[in-house]
Amino acid sequence: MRMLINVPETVVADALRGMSVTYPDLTVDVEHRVVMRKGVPYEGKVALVSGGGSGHEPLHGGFVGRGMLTAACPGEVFTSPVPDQMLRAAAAVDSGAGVLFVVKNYTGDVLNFDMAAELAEDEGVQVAKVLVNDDVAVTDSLYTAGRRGTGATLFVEKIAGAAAEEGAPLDRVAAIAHQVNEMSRTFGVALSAVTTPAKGGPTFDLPDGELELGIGIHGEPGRERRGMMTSGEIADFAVDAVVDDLRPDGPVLLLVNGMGATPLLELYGFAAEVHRVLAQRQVPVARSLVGNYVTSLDMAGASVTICQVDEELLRLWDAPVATPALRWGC
Amino acid sequence: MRMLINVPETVVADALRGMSVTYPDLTVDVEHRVVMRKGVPYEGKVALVSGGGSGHEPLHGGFVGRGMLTAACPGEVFTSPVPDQMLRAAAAVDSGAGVLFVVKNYTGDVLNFDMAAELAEDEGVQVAKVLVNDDVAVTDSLYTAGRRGTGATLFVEKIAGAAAEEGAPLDRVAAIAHQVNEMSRTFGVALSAVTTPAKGGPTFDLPDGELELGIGIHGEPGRERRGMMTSGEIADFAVDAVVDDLRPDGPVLLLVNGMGATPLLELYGFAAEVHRVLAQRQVPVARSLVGNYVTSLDMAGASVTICQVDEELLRLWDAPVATPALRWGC
Amino acid sequence: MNAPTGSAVDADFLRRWLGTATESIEREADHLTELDSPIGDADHGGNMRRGFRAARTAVEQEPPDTPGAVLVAVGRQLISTVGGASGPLYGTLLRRAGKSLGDEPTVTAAQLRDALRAGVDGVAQLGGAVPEDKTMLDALLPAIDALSGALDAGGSLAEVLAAAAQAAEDGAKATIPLRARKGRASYLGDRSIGHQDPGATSSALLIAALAQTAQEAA
Amino acid sequence: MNAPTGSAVDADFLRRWLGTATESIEREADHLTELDSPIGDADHGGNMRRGFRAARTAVEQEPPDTPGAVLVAVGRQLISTVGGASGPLYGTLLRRAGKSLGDEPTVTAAQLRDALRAGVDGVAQLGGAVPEDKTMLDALLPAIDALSGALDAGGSLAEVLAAAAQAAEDGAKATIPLRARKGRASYLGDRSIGHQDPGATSSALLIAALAQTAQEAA
Ligand SMILES: Nc1ncnc2c1ncn2[C@@H]1O[C@H](COP(=O)(O)OP(=O)(O)O)[C@@H](O)[C@H]1O
Ligand SMILES: Nc1ncnc2c1ncn2[C@@H]1O[C@H](COP(=O)(O)OP(=O)(O)O)[C@@H](O)[C@H]1O
Ligand SMILES: [Mg+2]
Ligand SMILES: [Mg+2]
Ligand SMILES: [Mg+2]
Ligand SMILES: [Mg+2]
Repeated sequence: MRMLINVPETVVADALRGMSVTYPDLTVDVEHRVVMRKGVPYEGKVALVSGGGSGHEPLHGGFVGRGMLTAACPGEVFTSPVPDQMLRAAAAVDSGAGVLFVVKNYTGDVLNFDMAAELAEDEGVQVAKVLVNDDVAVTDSLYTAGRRGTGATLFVEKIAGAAAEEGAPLDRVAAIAHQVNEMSRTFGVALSAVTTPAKGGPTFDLPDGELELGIGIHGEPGRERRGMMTSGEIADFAVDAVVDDLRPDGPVLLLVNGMGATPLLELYGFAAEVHRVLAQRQVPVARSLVGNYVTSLDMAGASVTICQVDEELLRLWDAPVATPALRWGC
Repeated sequence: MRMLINVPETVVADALRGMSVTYPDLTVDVEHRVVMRKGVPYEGKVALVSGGGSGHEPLHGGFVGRGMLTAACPGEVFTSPVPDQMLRAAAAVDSGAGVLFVVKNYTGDVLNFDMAAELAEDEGVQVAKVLVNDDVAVTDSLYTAGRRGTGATLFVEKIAGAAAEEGAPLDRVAAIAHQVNEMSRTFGVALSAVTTPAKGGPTFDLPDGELELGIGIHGEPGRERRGMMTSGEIADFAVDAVVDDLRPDGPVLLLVNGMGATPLLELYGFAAEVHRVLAQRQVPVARSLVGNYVTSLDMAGASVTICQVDEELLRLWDAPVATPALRWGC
Repeated sequence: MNAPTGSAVDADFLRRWLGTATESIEREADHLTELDSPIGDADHGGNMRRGFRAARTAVEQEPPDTPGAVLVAVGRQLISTVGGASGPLYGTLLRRAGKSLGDEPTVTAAQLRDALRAGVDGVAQLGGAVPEDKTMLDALLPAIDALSGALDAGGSLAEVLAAAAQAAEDGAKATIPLRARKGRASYLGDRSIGHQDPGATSSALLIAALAQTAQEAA
Repeated sequence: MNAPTGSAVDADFLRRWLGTATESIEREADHLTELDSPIGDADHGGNMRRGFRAARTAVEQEPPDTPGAVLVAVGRQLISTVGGASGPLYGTLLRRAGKSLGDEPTVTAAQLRDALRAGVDGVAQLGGAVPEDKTMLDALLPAIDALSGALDAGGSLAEVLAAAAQAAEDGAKATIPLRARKGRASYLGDRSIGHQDPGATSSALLIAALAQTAQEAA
């Protein structure tokens, strides 16, 4: 157990205490597990509330702030939050203009946010939802719980957040969020399993020198195991997977995302290979982001997300954002 | 070998290719291994050049940009760069106002930067140097190579970079850099060894459930090995080490730095404990930064750096900065 | 027709069930997490433990006085403290079952069966799973069928619940060869085959706790 | 007094040394990195290999025609390609030695000894280490002393270099019980005891390559 923790039971509360002393622009309700932008509700502005299991930091708490999320609800490690949290967050941030729930497509997240939406509407809060399901490793069919929400969450939260910041009404913010999700695809690879605080050991066995293709962000094994591949071969595989599925006919945003334990040095090298393959596939990259944004605790590996953008989405992507993990233009 | 690489030999070049396609504000000379701010030299402005072994990303390349470094020279993994790189960088960025070399105190870095300084001065570039040596785990005596440069490097580069951006002359920028170093102390802890691409396996053996106290950022073992401690106990130990050594009598900047593979979730929890101990020791925290900034590839662990600041240093810390890894105010 | 002797279920019975179930979950938490590792995200044991601890504390602090109210209270606590897929699903199961029992101070085994059936229907509706999807339903549905069958055969409360427990356990084991079509395990496709479903396993524990409560009362 | 027969060192001799040394470094690179793991940062083998490969290529492409020029060229390549502590130190060693040889087309063993001594003095000056600090000096200094002694005793080039090689190897081994006071290993304090210094080991390899070159020429 190579963890920097007190006891597994307090990991999330401890982290929230840490965020609360680190970010003066955020209000962190440690007891009720809600991270909020200071000074909300903002008159007349649509609020964005997201959340999910912890262990994916900086997602979602690190994306709270001007031009992105209004609040985030962290659950236990890899466990979606409970409806009480979303309800509390929605009630606190709603200015009357309504709240968009950004929900990653996992059974737990969907069920808990659905319950919260019902309760919030009972309390007079207008709620819209966007389901993020960008992971092409999962076949979206009757035989699965549907595509997982992973890297595209960052694109959805940033771009819809910018629209809300500009004063767009709820249905417009929701429509933009849906559009971003529709235009996004992700494929992820793990080079090691993940160790959760509760389990204290790796959640599955991945021998040195093998990798899992098509992993999610919860330490689940992928669809396929292979012998070690080079960074270039992995880029070929991942980019083909997302490009073949999305078939973009215009410029894309690119996220080369680290799963947590892969050094930035390696991630940059991987980004170079991803750019190479995208160029070969004649997909122009409008903007590119490389780093650990949607992580899986101490898992080694990376994911590639592309999102095809029109001028409007690109403008919203470039708009100012000031959160702990994403910051530009202000 | 859980690495996302092509071959060990090209790791640094691959990473530089990746940075070059990711950051439009940087000029990356992949062949000669220099990362530069676009549009240099800036008329009349002092330039800051740093560098060191690779494997500590985002240090130093991720700190190149407005208000921080003008150029960075990445060496091989954990190997200081060669004088040719610093010489090339200095020649490219010098506006005539001179260049400050920011050098972490390792024999290799010191010797190579010294050679470069001599050569640069031969070419008519005015060079000043600041040696960063903040690591209290090493006794600074005749019996060691002296304190290592670690987390304080970020403070030195940010604050001296802000002074240069304001137009301060070389001797003033150098004096500020020295002051920041003088007022900074770091202590680090490893929960796992590091795997270098060249070695392909852990550089030392750290059994699960043990930790190394007083580690550096090159995968060296620390001065002492212990059985597992809680996050709170580690914070007690690390904060005591830096506070006892610095004995601050005013507010400090705090850096709670991840070594690479420690999840942000854990790092936030650790930051909470560090704040607790600093409060107990009656050290006020003026600003606080939590994240993976001065890393050691895939090492799990963290370091604590404090830097006592007066009003001037705090103002320079708050000044706008726009680099890949540190960005605010613009 | 009256309920057979010893078959009356009151609030106290369900409060005792809650104690037994919580202990059983505590005991088996690591095992549930273990089951959730190869085909899930290694949190099911922790989720169930957190929920049942909270439920027991809530019920101890303000003991509800009807069996329906006990189940509703437990369901509400699970929804408020568990999260994940299992929180809303088990929460719905128990709230629906509790509501279907109404305000009666004691209920018969048949009423309990009908209530559980209503709860399980709620789970199916909410989660959209069908039999053999490798979910908790694969323990719950056979359990209710067995309970029903035993009841029709005139068994005592202890007997019918023992039959239900046996069926639930068999149902949980029978998830091993299945390919998951719901929940996280479905992401694995064929690689989900060969592992027992954690939710079906916890369902079997909860029904075994019912049987044990009845047996201790008998 | 003339140099003994077979004792003349020319550019060709040192170019052959460079080839032998490079092969030896290639062969031992992993071992050097292994030695640099417990008390350093696991890069010494890679550093030396990178430097000697570059030096050999440079010298092959533009072969210098005096022994001094060969050493200066190798030293310059090491400085430009190695980095770390060993790059400037070995670079200085060879540049100083080369410069001290001047433009002579052939030099005697005594001149070589003096040149090496000048180079080693440069290392001591640059790095500030003294004997028993557990550095490359602990192989280099005994080697030069042994070379000097054997020379005074009238040995052939092959003999004096063999003596130097033996002393270097013994010196490298003798670093094992030492506590490091320079370089990265010094950070470890007492924990540096019990490990052989990587730089002393590579120094021994370089001097063994000199001895081997002389032996093959004899
Ligand atoms: N759609 C569904 N319908 C019924 N049960 C489900 C469904 N999805 C998941 N489950 C059950 O939930 C269990 C997992 O619970 P848990 O691990 O607590 O939540 P999560 O999957 O969110 O981590 C599975 O083993 C399965 O029995
Ligand atoms: N101050 C010094 N003087 C002489 N030799 C030194 C000194 N510091 C280090 N060395 C030598 O350098 C070797 C390490 O070289 P290398 O691993 O290539 O560089 P680095 O220590 O920068 O990683 C040590 O084993 C030691 O022999
Ligand atoms: Mg979960
Ligand atoms: Mg090194
Ligand atoms: Mg689970
Ligand atoms: Mg080394």
